[in-house]
Amino acid sequence: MERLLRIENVTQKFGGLTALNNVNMHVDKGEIVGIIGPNGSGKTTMFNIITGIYRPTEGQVLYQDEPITGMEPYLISRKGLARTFQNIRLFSRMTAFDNVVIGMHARTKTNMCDIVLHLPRKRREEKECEERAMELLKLVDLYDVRYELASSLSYGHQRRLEIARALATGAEILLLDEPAAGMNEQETDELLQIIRRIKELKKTVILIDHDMKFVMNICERLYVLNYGVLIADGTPEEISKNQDVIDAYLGEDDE
Amino acid sequence: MFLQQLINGLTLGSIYALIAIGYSLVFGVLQIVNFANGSIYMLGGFLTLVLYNKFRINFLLCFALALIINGFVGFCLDRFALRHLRQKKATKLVGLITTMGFATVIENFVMLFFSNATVPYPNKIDFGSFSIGSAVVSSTQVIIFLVVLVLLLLMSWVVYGTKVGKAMRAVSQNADAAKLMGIDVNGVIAMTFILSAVLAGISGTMVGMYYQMIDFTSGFSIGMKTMAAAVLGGVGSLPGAVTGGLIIGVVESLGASYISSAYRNAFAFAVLIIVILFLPNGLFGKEKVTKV
Amino acid sequence: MKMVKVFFAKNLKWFTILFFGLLAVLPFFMTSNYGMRMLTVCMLYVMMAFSLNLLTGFLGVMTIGHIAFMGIGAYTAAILVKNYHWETLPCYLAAILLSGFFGLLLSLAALKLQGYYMTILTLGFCEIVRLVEINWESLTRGALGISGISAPVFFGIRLSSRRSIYYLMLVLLILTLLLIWSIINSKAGNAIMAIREDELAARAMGIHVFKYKTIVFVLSAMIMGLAGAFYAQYMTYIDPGVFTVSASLNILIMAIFGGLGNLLGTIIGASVLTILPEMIRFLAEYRNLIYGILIIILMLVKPDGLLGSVNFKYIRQQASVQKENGGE
Amino acid sequence: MKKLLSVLVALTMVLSLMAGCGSGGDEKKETSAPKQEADGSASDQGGSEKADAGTEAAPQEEGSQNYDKVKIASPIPLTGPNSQYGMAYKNALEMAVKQFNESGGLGGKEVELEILDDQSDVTQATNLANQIIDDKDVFAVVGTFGSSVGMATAPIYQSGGMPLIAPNISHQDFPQTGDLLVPISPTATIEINGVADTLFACTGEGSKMAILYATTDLGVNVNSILTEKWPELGGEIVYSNSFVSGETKDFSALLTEVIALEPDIIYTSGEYYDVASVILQARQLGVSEDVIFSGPGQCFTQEFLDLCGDQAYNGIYCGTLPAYFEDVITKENYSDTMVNFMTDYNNTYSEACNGFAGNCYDGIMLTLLAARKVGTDDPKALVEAIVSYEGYESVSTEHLFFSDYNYANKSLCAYTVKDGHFAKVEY
Repeated sequence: MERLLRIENVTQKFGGLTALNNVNMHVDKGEIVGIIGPNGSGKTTMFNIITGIYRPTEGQVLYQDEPITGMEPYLISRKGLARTFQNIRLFSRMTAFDNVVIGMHARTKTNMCDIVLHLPRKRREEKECEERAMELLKLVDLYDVRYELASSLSYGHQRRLEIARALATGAEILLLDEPAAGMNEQETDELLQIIRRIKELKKTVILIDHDMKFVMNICERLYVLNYGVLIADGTPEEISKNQDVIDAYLGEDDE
Repeated sequence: MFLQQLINGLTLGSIYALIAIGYSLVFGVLQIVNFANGSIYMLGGFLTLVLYNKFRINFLLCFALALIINGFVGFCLDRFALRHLRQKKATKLVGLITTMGFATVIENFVMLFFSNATVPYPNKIDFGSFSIGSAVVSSTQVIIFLVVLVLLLLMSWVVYGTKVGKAMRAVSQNADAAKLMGIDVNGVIAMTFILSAVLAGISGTMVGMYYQMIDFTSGFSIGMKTMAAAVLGGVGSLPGAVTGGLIIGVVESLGASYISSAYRNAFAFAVLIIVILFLPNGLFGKEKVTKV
Repeated sequence: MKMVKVFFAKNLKWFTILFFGLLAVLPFFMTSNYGMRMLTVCMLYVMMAFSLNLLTGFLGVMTIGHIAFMGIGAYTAAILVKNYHWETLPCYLAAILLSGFFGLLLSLAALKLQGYYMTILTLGFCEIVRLVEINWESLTRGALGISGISAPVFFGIRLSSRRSIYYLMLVLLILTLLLIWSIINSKAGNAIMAIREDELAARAMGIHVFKYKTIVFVLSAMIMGLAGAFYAQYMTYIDPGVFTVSASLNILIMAIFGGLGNLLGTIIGASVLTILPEMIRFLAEYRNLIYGILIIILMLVKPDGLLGSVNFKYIRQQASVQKENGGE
Repeated sequence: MKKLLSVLVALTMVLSLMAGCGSGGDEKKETSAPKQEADGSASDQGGSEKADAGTEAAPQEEGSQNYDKVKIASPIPLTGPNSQYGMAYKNALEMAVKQFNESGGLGGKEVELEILDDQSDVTQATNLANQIIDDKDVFAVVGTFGSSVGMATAPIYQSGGMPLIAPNISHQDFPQTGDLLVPISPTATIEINGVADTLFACTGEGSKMAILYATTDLGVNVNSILTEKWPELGGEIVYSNSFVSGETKDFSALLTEVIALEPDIIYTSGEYYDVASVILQARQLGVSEDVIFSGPGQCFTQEFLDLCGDQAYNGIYCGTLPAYFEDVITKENYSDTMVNFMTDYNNTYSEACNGFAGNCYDGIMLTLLAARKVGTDDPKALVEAIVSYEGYESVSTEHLFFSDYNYANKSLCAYTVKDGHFAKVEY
């Protein structure tokens, strides 16, 4: 199992508040790993550190044994880490298709003079992008709304479009920030199908969510954060029996 | 000499501050820069003058009447143009262009129906002048400075002290949420426009009396500098607007006398650019945190 | 009505070619100097509105000092032609490079500033450039302006007739349109619009935001510089009074009225608002007042401009989907 | 598309509304015009006699000239910052054409006057210029206020074979830009040398001068000529700095420095409101009473007296523009043509008569009289006739004549202000 991502004793302080306290994690290729914990436990902060939006106060992030701590987000994305956002950040006045094509921006080699002089490389690469985008839209079952504006799509569709866009960057690791948030039963099942298909594509997935049924169902390994401290990690079965996790979630028994 | 230049600068600065408050008020609540503010400032000055010349009644009454009319003009700008655009969810740029259209209308109205020449302005607050050392200070300058302080305190009390002020700040942070809390957002915005128009009227009359003349084009060029002052101080913050105004006034006066008068505006804008490059939200501006 | 839009969107390319073909043929039917002149001035304003639309419409950076680049281009060309008797092509090149350089400066500032702070910076930049033009008498003859700028000369041929100047402008306009159109309909265009929509998400998608912002700033500055160089030789006299903030606001109104983010809309918007003041000339002193009222009315009736919310590419795509599903 | 239709409907509705009020505007003008007719005619007899007297001397072969072109175009700033000067031009133009048509017009045909608003904006002025040179029945252009507009449109009129008579352009390159261009006021160089001599005569040996000049072509010229000539005459330049006319309202920064240098004379080259601001703010800053304030001919207007009449004492204002004020104009120093022009103007229009109107009246009357003499088809002949016209009694100066083709010469007049009124200065 090739160790794809390593997070070594990362600490993040915002003024007095310690959002993350000496957290260590690792993710192997092809795995689906979940990070769970009550609100304000530092989950999204961890995502932001991995994707370069925050620079951690201490510790480092290694991707394929290469430090990417605090690198520019667009460089990290080009390295192979793509993410979705907790509150959806799609390009609202562009179509679903265009949103996915933008995901492929970094992978194409067309440069400014190709564009201005209409060289064949530009058309060839645009053809390729179009086909790839159609595939991805089919993968997330958004093919029939491919030319609708992102803003006019339903909530569930927007969530899935964000995943398609993240996949479009050709990333090895997909970071899903509360993909199932605000979804009903039926939509959550559809999301499970999509993530399974992603696994078949040999992609690694790290996701954060509150929907325990969803998380337990899809994740192979779980990390549990509480007030910025890693209190448990292991398979979903171990975690569901782990006393610390239950205390963190359900509060201490007052016997 | 330097003292005299400083006094000139402070007077000029307090004039800019008077108008800059109007920009910050409107921007704070509506996130658009009101390009018509310069013209409304000029209109206020002209209204007082025309009423005074036409009806020969006492100056204060004309001044009060002019402020009421000016407030009404500010209200019309919001009520008949900007409110409509808000309902249609138009982008901020469109609101900006509408205020520019309004500025052209006001300027041409004054040119056609009041006067297209530079007309004399009676100075009703001239009670002689006194000197500090070699510097001569006229009573008008002192009065203008005091008026700015009073208005700043008054406005700060209104915005930070009263219910209306609280509503204004709520609307400026999140108009939709404010609506849900039962705040009549349109009413608050209308009130802001009225307030900023009255302020502009006061400064128009003050400046008219200080320079003892007024013309219909005086709105535009001072409008740009006071807009810069409001941004320099951090758009949306009242103390920021006043500080920004004073800084630009002093820089302009000192620059004009010690370096070169022709480039005086260039110094004012150069200071502005340098400040906002190092403090991207102006002196007192609030840092806009982008939640991910 | 939907059908008309779809039909128009489908063969937009033909309509544009037809439109520019018409413009090319027009001078043979139009003899009056005034008509030729109005068309040339119209095309000049359309070119400037294109450059502003690229910056404000596609990149979303609101600028009210855009005419400063035109001033820089105009003075570069005027000085080179008048004092050093350069041919026009090298003048255009110099004007483009110099205004492009200042565009680069502004893009560095755009790295840090957002929203109104950037707008006020462009205001300051425009005022400073104008004051330099007024006061640097040794270079620009200051308020005396530069008069007697000779007509354009290409490889020894002097274009003095109105028709040749008209065609020169037409060529410049077509080149500008092709440049902007090809950039917008490419991955760069997508990236630029992505930055406008949500800069942070764009970064997360691997877009090098600073590179594209610089490209847009430099390109739109260059187009304005080129327009300025043409303007200098066309008017034969320039002085600082022309390059003021209110002139920039005029171009901004044209771009917004035409529709931000829509090239065809810009052509219509700029042409209408160039001809409109001439059309209502019969109002004499009331003309400016009515122009102000008209601007307000047009903004209220069409807030996002004539074709602001219209994207012909998307209309084409959505129409093809409907056809595919048998349009049930 | 439905939205687009609503725009077109709104546009046509607005345009028709404007057309309504536009013509309403014209009616307003017409209604005022007949009023002019009624009371104008009373005093008119005097005026037209004068115009006739001027034309009587012209040779009789009027009939032989052909007058197919009878239209004069006048691009002037009716709106925008210079609209006050545009209004003075408009009044003078209408008055001159009416008087000329009443005294026979061009071989019996009435002269047609077309006034166009260029807002003293270069782009619009050049658009108009192209429109005018296309208009086949326009034979001359009398107008263009301001040097930037004049310099931008001069080459277009010159290449279009259209004579341009500009009442107030003093840009020194203007006359040599073309042989169809006739400025009615002398170039800055001629005027300023005369002004320097006059001022020196009033102030005497070794007097210290401070110059504040607007960043316009006139201002720049004034500064360069004065800084050269004044020391030659024996004076001393102690301070010279510029300001942006119309934008700079606050002169206190400059004046503080100037007052510290204790000059004998402060010369302000700019518009009348700039000169007024300098005087008012200097008084406020405690300038000594014996400092002489000086300004150009633009100050000879009622608006200037309104602004700072009571503060402008101990000043010398010198320029070629005449001062039309009852208490200044007396029989010996002003020709009766000038007096009649002033009375006619003040009876007809609400605005007070000023030098701009006088220059413009001279411009158009000279053009019309020359046209009556040599016909209106050959522009070159018309311009030659204008610059060599004999026996024209100017309303804006004792003796208007042109030297080396189209350089206008006018006599200087200098006035001081005594308790709110202009008075001739003895030197």
